[in-house]
Amino acid sequence: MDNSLKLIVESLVFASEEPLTPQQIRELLPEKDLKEIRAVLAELKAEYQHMKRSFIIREVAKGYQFCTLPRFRPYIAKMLSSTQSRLSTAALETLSIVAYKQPIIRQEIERLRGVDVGGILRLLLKKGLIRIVGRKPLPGRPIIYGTTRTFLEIFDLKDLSSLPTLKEIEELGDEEVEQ
Amino acid sequence: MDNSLKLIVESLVFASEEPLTPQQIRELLPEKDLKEIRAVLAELKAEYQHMKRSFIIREVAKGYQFCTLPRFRPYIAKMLSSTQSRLSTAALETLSIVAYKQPIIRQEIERLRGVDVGGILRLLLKKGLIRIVGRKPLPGRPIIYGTTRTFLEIFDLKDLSSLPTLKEIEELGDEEVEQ
Amino acid sequence: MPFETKLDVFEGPLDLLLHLVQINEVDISDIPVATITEQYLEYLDLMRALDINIAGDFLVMASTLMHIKSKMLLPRRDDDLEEIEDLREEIVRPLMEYIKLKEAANELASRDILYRDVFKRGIEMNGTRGEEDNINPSRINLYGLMNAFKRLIKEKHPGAVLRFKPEPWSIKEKMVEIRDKLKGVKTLSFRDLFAETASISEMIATFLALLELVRTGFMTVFQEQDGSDIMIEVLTKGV
Repeated sequence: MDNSLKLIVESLVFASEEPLTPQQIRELLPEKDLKEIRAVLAELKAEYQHMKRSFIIREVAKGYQFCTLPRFRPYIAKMLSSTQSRLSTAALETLSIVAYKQPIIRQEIERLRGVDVGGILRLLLKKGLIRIVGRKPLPGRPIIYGTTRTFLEIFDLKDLSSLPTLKEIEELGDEEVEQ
Repeated sequence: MDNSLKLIVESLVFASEEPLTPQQIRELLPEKDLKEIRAVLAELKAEYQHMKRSFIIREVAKGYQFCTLPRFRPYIAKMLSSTQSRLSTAALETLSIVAYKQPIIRQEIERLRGVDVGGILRLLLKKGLIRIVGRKPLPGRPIIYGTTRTFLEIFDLKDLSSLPTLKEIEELGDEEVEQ
Repeated sequence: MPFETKLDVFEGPLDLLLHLVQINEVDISDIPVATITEQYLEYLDLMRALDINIAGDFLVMASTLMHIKSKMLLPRRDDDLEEIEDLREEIVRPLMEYIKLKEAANELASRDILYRDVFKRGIEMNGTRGEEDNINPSRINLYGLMNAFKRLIKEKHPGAVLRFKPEPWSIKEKMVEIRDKLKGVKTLSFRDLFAETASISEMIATFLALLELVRTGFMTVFQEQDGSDIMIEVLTKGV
């Protein structure tokens, strides 16, 4: 394995604010091919997994990103005096509808939740968790919503297909009712 | 050496936006004394020095922080300049005028913003967010601006008609839903 | 007011219905409509008695429930049974979907969420980019763009296109915001402090918050020389 390439890739992932994709790295290192870069990223990820440090490389939003392990949360949250506002249950429910049913229009979300979601959509847009995908060819040309890359990044998802399938959830749902 | 303390301190230095001083760390870990924390920081610094990775912990005037080694600078600088994902308020405002009111001439933008926008237009042109669409048949043949394909890509828009209207933004309601 | 926060736990009719199904420990596909309807209406009465504003959605569900209940009380013919089943479906299906969606939301909430459970490397944003637009940079997203435009229109053409409800700005929130703004930077210009304020009431709240921060010794304001920008500086390391 090309050790210098590995360190260059590591430095890029380390310095990047967003998860870095193999493609983005490739653009910075035109003489390398995507396969090599992918291999190096996988190797780095495995290395940090074994190193037993306080942070690892995780694969989110189709890219790679350094982040701390969950068990250090209390200390870091205290340090950052977590001004990050948490999402309310209502916001989380709306977000999951968008995630699972996208592309989706507001009216459909409201049908599923049974309540108005205007303010929540606005909040989710503001937080960059959902985005406007386009417009539906219906009267009034309603806006279609979908999730963003930030959504994947925040919720530790590699891509949309790594969302737990709705079938699993259905089973869970039944259990819930039975108990 | 207390290994768990070491990792906690490491996670704090990692997640902090600014260099961390032993005193600041102590405030977060009141049961530890300053001497212990100083020793752990020194040990961490030495560890990274020996690990031969692309980054180290360095001691700057204000405290300890992670930073990449100077030899990776060219790659990182290239990455940072290509993934510029931030704009000043003034730039964003100007861009929003071009987006919503295009095709538009500079004079009109300045009327809306109330200030000179020459520098900002140059910046937006340089970033490829706006383009020169043509010239208006008016005295002085002023330049007409419009947004670019890059603009659509960055804002994740399928086409300009997907840009929400002001009325639609308003219809999303207030932010009071936020907790 | 304290009643409102205590009682207003149900997000909507489905939320209330699900709660009733759960406390009655009944099978969702075989809801005892009469009992549930009764309890549902009791809850609405309680809300009314406490002067809580009942959203229209709650009433729509109430009428559906009552409709089913009345159908079930009437003498039945075969097609009545079918109609009752259809009506029940109208409630059961959305309720099933609602449960699914609640599980999905729980699933999301239980993941290692960035900024809650795990954290990225803290990157100093100011001065690291060396670009001319580094002052007050905000991350590009569509919401930001939309908001920027809305703000401008509001400032320059008040009342023209839009009507705005007064926004309740709290001085306390503004104090937190000012402190956040000064995180990672030594000083901030007075002008930049107001760069993003959208309304006069917000500006006033921001200004009062600044005065409070200065009074309590968190910050100080100074001027390099007469006529130059007023600068704000943090004195103590904020909490």
